[in-house]
Amino acid sequence: MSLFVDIASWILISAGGFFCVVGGIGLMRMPDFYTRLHAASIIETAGAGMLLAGMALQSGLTLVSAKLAIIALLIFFASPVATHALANAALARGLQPRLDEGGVSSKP
Amino acid sequence: MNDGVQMLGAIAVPLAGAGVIALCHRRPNVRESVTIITALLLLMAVISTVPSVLAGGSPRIELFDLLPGLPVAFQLEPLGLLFALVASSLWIVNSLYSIGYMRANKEGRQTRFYVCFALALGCTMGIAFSGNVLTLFIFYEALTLVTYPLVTHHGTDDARNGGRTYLGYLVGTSILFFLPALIFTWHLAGTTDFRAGGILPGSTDIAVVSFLLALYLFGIGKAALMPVHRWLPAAMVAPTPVSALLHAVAVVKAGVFCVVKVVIYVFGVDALTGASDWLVVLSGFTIVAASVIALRSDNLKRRLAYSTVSQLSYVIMATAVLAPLSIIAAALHIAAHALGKITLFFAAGSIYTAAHKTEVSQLNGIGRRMPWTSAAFTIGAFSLIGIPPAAGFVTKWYMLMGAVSAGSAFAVVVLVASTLLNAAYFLPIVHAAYFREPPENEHPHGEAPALMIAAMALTSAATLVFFFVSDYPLMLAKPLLEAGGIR
Amino acid sequence: MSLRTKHLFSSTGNPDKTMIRYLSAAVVLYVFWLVLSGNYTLFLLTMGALSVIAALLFARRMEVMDREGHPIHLGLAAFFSYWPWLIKEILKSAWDVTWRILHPKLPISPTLVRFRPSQSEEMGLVIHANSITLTPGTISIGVARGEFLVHALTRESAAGLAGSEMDRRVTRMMGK
Amino acid sequence: MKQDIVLRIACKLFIPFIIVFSLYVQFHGDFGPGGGFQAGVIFAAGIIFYAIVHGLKAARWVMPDWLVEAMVASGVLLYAGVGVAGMLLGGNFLDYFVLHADPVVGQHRGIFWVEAGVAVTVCGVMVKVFYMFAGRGTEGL
Amino acid sequence: MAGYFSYFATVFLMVAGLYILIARGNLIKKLVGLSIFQTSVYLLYIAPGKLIGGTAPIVAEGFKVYSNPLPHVLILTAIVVGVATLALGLALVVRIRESYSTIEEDEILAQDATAAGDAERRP
Amino acid sequence: MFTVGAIALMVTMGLAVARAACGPSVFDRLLAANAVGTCAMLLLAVMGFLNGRPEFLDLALVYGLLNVIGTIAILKYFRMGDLGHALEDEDGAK
Amino acid sequence: MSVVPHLPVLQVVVPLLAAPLAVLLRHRVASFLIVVSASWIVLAIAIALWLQVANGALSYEIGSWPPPWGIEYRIDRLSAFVLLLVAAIAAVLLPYARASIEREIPRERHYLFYTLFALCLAGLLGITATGDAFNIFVFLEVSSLSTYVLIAMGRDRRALLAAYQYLIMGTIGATFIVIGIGLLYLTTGTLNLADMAARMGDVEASRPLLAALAFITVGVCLKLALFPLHQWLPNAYTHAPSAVSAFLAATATKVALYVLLRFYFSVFGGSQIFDKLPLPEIMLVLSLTAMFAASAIAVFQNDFKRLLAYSSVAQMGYITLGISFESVTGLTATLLHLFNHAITKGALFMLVGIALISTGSSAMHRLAGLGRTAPLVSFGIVVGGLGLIGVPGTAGFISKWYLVAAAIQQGQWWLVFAIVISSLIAVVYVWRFVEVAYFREPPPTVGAVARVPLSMWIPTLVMVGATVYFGIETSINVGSAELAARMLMEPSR
Amino acid sequence: MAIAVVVLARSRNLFTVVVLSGAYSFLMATVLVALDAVDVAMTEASVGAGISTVLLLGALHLCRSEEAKPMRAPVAPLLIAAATGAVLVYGSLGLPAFSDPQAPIHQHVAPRYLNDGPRETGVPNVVTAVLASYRGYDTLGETTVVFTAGVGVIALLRRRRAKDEEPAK
Ligand code: NA
Ligand code: NA
Repeated sequence: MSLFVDIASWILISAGGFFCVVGGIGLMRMPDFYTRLHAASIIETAGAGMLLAGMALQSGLTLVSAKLAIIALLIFFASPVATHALANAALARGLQPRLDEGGVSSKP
Repeated sequence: MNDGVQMLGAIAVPLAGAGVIALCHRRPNVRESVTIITALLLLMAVISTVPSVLAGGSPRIELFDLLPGLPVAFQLEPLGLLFALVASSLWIVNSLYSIGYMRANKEGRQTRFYVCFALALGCTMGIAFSGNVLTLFIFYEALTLVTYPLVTHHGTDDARNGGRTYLGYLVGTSILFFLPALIFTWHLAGTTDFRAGGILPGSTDIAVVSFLLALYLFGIGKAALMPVHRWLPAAMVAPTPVSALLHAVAVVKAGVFCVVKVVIYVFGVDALTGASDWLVVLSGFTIVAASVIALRSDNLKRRLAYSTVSQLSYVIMATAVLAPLSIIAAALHIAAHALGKITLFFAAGSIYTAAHKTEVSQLNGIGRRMPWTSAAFTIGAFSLIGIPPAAGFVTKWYMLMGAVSAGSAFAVVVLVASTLLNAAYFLPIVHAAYFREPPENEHPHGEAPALMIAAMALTSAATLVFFFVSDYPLMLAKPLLEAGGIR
Repeated sequence: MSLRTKHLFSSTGNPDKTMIRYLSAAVVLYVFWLVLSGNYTLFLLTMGALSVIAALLFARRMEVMDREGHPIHLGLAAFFSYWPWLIKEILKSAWDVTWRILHPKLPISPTLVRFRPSQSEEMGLVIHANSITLTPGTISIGVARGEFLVHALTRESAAGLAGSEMDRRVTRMMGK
Repeated sequence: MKQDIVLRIACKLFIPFIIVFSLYVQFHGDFGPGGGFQAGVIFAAGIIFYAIVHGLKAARWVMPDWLVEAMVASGVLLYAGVGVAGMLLGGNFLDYFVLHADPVVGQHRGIFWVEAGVAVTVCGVMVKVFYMFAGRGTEGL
Repeated sequence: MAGYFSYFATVFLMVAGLYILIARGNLIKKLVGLSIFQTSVYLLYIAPGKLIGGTAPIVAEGFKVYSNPLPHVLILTAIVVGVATLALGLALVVRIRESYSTIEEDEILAQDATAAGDAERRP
Repeated sequence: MFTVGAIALMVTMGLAVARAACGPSVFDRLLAANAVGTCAMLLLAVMGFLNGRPEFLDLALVYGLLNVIGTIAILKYFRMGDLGHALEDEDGAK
Repeated sequence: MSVVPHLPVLQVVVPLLAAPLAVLLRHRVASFLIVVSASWIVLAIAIALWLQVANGALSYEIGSWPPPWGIEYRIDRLSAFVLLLVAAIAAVLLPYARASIEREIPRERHYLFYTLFALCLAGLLGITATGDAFNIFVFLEVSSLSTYVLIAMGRDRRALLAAYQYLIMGTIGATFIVIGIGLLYLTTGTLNLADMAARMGDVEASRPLLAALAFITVGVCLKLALFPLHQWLPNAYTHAPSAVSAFLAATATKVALYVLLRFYFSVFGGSQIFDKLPLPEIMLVLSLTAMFAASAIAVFQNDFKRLLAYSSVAQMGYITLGISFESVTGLTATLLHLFNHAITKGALFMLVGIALISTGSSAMHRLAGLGRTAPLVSFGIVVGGLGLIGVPGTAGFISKWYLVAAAIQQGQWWLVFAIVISSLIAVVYVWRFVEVAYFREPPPTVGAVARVPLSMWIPTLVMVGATVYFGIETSINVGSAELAARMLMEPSR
Repeated sequence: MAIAVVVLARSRNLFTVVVLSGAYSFLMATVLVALDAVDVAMTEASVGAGISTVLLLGALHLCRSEEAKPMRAPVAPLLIAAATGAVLVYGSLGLPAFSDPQAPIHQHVAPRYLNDGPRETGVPNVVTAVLASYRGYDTLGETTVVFTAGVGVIALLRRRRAKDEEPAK
């Protein structure tokens, strides 16, 4: 059982770390601010989530994992808010996204 | 009554008088009466101490410790008493003269004038009676500060510049040299008390003694030893009674008095032997150089000022010669010069008041229009040259004898040469006053106000009297010899 | 009683619901405290209770204890079924974005999309918008009633936004 | 006008938790990181968050100026008061041993009140300073 | 040399903070520099208090070696002092900006010099 | 295992700091700073496990909380130019 | 409960409690009453302590924790002397401040002024009373922060910039001090000053100690405005409200100097560190530069408060010069001048504050004719100016005496002349005032002399009187200074 | 952290400065946790990333300013800063190496806190024990510093009521 937990948390933490690094790379590679936002949100969702899950597995059903859950909830509630606000503010300030040739597509 | 208390009284009377004068600033007659009364009281206070000094007493009073082991102290001794007597008696005369002068010339700020005058006398008494160098220094500085408003009395740019020079030299030298000298004395001797025979330890190196002496000599700028004499002519911007105060009553007298006192009571003649030779030379040089400058000055007050510079150095040289007779002469010359010089300044002020003349070259024939003034001027000039029967003769004679007895050929030569120079710058004025024709287009003018004449008459009479009764001052001066450790 | 103009949509609801809302909030907050605390002495438990009461008093004063501040009216079942689904979606699109980031050619086609979500209540709109943002590859930039402005990393992800499954699930959760 | 509903709702959700959390930090300073200062800051951050989202006016209604200013002062008073209490009970200044017959309980008591003082002042000052900065901008220069 | 790495980090931060502080004329930027300068002190105090193999100085079962708590206490105070200074400094900057309409030191000094010159000319 | 996570997070932080350094817009830096904050929070949690004292997760909570509040404060600032207005008042203020 | 054993800590706690109370009351008069009574209580305590230390140093364990672990208050002759000075000046100045700020600070901020004043006082007293290195820093900041605001409360907008500059310089100074304390802590492992001194002998590593000495010296010298580090001071003193200028000039730099002495003699004194560093020489050069350069700058100032400020920088030079002699006399001179200059400058700034009521500005040309329009004020300024010069009969003379005596003791005659020449420069700048006040016509725009309330006059006269009193009756200042200097130089005796 | 600082020093946009200093604070706090200073880290995070940011923004809003080009030659400041740094390097090379358990700070004073602190005060967090009890007086001073700053900001930024617009003349 504990071996299974260990393996699982190994995988989760490694994957989480991987997603984080990818997000970081994306942060560097992406061409403009809005696309970088997407990269950053990988860190905050997949990366953070998997890391926290991995840690929670390690600590078992204790208060520590409860706290980890609280942290996860915090991230899940707060990070989209921050990201949204960031994008919103950037647009309000007149930072134009670099769009593909399609431009703004709207649907009714 | 305790003698010390009388001494304190002598200091307190003019200070209290200053306060009363300030309170009476709305009523000029009362104010000036207070001045005269204060002056009289002061003289009485000073005179009341004479018996105890003649009896050989030397009462001392210590007020409080300014620094641990360094009290503010007063001590009655002959030299100080002599100085106090001269200053306090001349103040009465000067007050009379001032009242006449200030009213006649419609000067402003008269209350400040009289207050500062009284304060200056208070400080002078403090200097005269000081019992240690510290006390001396305090009153010396205070005297500079309270006379500053007198020098700048007119408040004009000229007056301010004169005041700056005055203050710059006097405060500058005192802080620059006098204060270190004072503290150095304390460092060397552990005390600054004036004691017969000096206080410096016997082992003090001669170089150190010379150095300390130089500090004192240049620090006491009021003695106007060259090259720190410039303040004296600069202060000529002041009204004439102030010049009289500076030259005769208090300031320069305080300077030479300090020198004599320090030489006798701090160093002692023994300690100075060999250390004061340079001083003889320097003061001799000052005598001659100042006389030459006086000779070349057309402005009467300027000529008198340089005459003072030269006369002060007589006192210094006489002291520096260190012969018994010359030291007595130095002490007496303080008084003699005071009488002579105050007469001369009174005369100059009278001429200015009556005829508005300031230059020597304008004085042709003035002897006829202003006979009293010219007579007084002549007596004063005789005294300074050293022509009998004026006071100056006595003191110069003692000086010469002292120089001879000390074997100082240099001093003898200087004395003789300077007498000739003195004659050269005073006698032509006398000659012009009596034997030249007045210019033709001159405004008619008469004598100066009576109060001024009276003052002049008093001082010139005193100059003559001094010649005849010089034994009495000598009685006071004699104890100095013991004090100085001179056998 | 309030100095500020009350927002049109922040109605406090009927009184019974308010009481229940406070009670449930108290429970949630106290659980939060207990989880954080880990020390169960009488003193700390009391302090916890006092803290919760203080927080509720403040919340009351701030007028945050309304439908939006403490949304107990959401369908519980829908709420709990929505989460696993969302996490799955997140992981899926995270992988997609990861692949694109690591691809040497950076195959992206940024697009802005404007569309009309089907929720009417603000809470629903917010949940929907946040879910969009949480999913890598799409970000809600503008959230107004009746119209979302979304930035998408690729044209494909943009295309699937209007009338998506997410839209439907959120609306269902809101009890419609 | 509606574009900020995300923030507003997030704020409403968070604030009670922030308050409880700050008090948790306050009361658990003995066992873990935290204490009066941190609690005060976090509490103030909550208020500031509220003010940012709902406006200064609303925040000033929740925590009126007089209250904040009183907090600023009373925290220090409370702290120093504990010190003086130690003195009155026969110990030295800030001596907590004398606050109770059992010295350890006394210490506990002293630390509790002292930390409370810190928190009150810190929170008051932080909120007040924010009010001052933000308020100066809105009232029109 | 590796044992002294923490000191070098301190020195770097200090130099950088001090540099910003002195070189920059913008009043707010100066305050930021001041903050960084102050944070360098944190490392100076805290790094030497760390013991490798030690743990945070919160006593618990199973731990023997704790890092030194005293520097932590001191630096807590230092942080608080730092933020207090920052708040005051910013308040001052705000007032300065209101009176001078700029927060560039050079411009302010120029304004003052002009004002002083005017006062001189006006006797 | 936690070391791996920690290293990954540090690398990410490094990248984010690089982005913060490059900019170019303020928003890029803000985004990067936000990412740094998130990474720092996660790193703290990981470090708790590394040190064997995972109970200090409160710290991570504080980080997360302040990261959000800080970011929102800055954004609010960009939107409104100040911090004092209520968000709803935006139209009226402009 | 007897109050007596608690006096050391009450000294600081009383004003510390007064400050929040004044904020809570929010009332002009009430907060004034609280702060002023606190300051008088503090003065009473300071006197009691000053009398008590004659029987040996007092130690007070705050929180009843023994010294190296807890914070100790330690009052010896030196600290009692400085405490007495600070307390006395605050007690005299507060009534003055009340009337003075009526005209300079909007009424609704008065209670804040009193609060900050109480805090500043508490900070200064705390620095002086404490026996703990880090506690010095904390209270230094309490006093500094309040000082910044007090300065910024000045009427002129330049007060703001002055406060800002002081904030920057002061914080750099404080941070330097913290770095220095940190290095000391890292080498000795303790924060208690006495413990530090005791353990310093065992430390072989002299490099950190040297660096600590350097940082503390620079940091403190920033605070005490030693010459090249003085730039904050002239602006601050010029534009602060009058009462604040007076208080700062009289106390803040003096307490900073106390810190320097404390570290030099009580901490580093036991180690051989001074032999490795030409500190006296550096001190000597800096002091001389201060004495001459700052005096010379003062001569050319067109604002009287600014002139006085530069004079303060110069006078700080005298104070630090005394340290460089490394002798009891030199240190006595330092302490004496610290005391005497505090009183003199305090009096001068108070007088200028009164003059400002009618002139509206301290620019030189606005003070023209002050001798006629405000004779008492300008006479007082002259007396104070004489004190700066060091004319006998004023307190300044006494300190100059010891300074020169110390130089003579060492046989350094060039220094003797340097000291006296620099006081001649003081004559020049003092006389600039004299000439302006007495020989110029008052400007037509200066209105009739406003009625100055007695609450301003009496404290001012007390202060001016003190400059004369302590120049004549010197047993208190000279006695304390000499004993304190002896204690520092010869701790074994 | 170094990069952040360098960019911060070079950057002329003040918002950038604010953002970077926030990030810097997080980094610093992380380092502090690595050094076992959890309390300090918590404080630094809340102060540096939270309060300072908000304060800087508030001030920036009221100032509305971009930094002008630096006008002065940066040589002198660099020299001063470098000299200061050099002194510190000189001094710190004589200090005990990192994590030396024989260092004086680990041998003196601190052991009592760690060994007896929890027993004497009943508080397992030694930092809290030292902060609030052993060195409680420092903390009182610290609270007073905060109080002072608060009062100071009030005194500086409070608006005058209309009737007191001008100080009484
Ligand atoms: Na997303
Ligand atoms: Na704590």
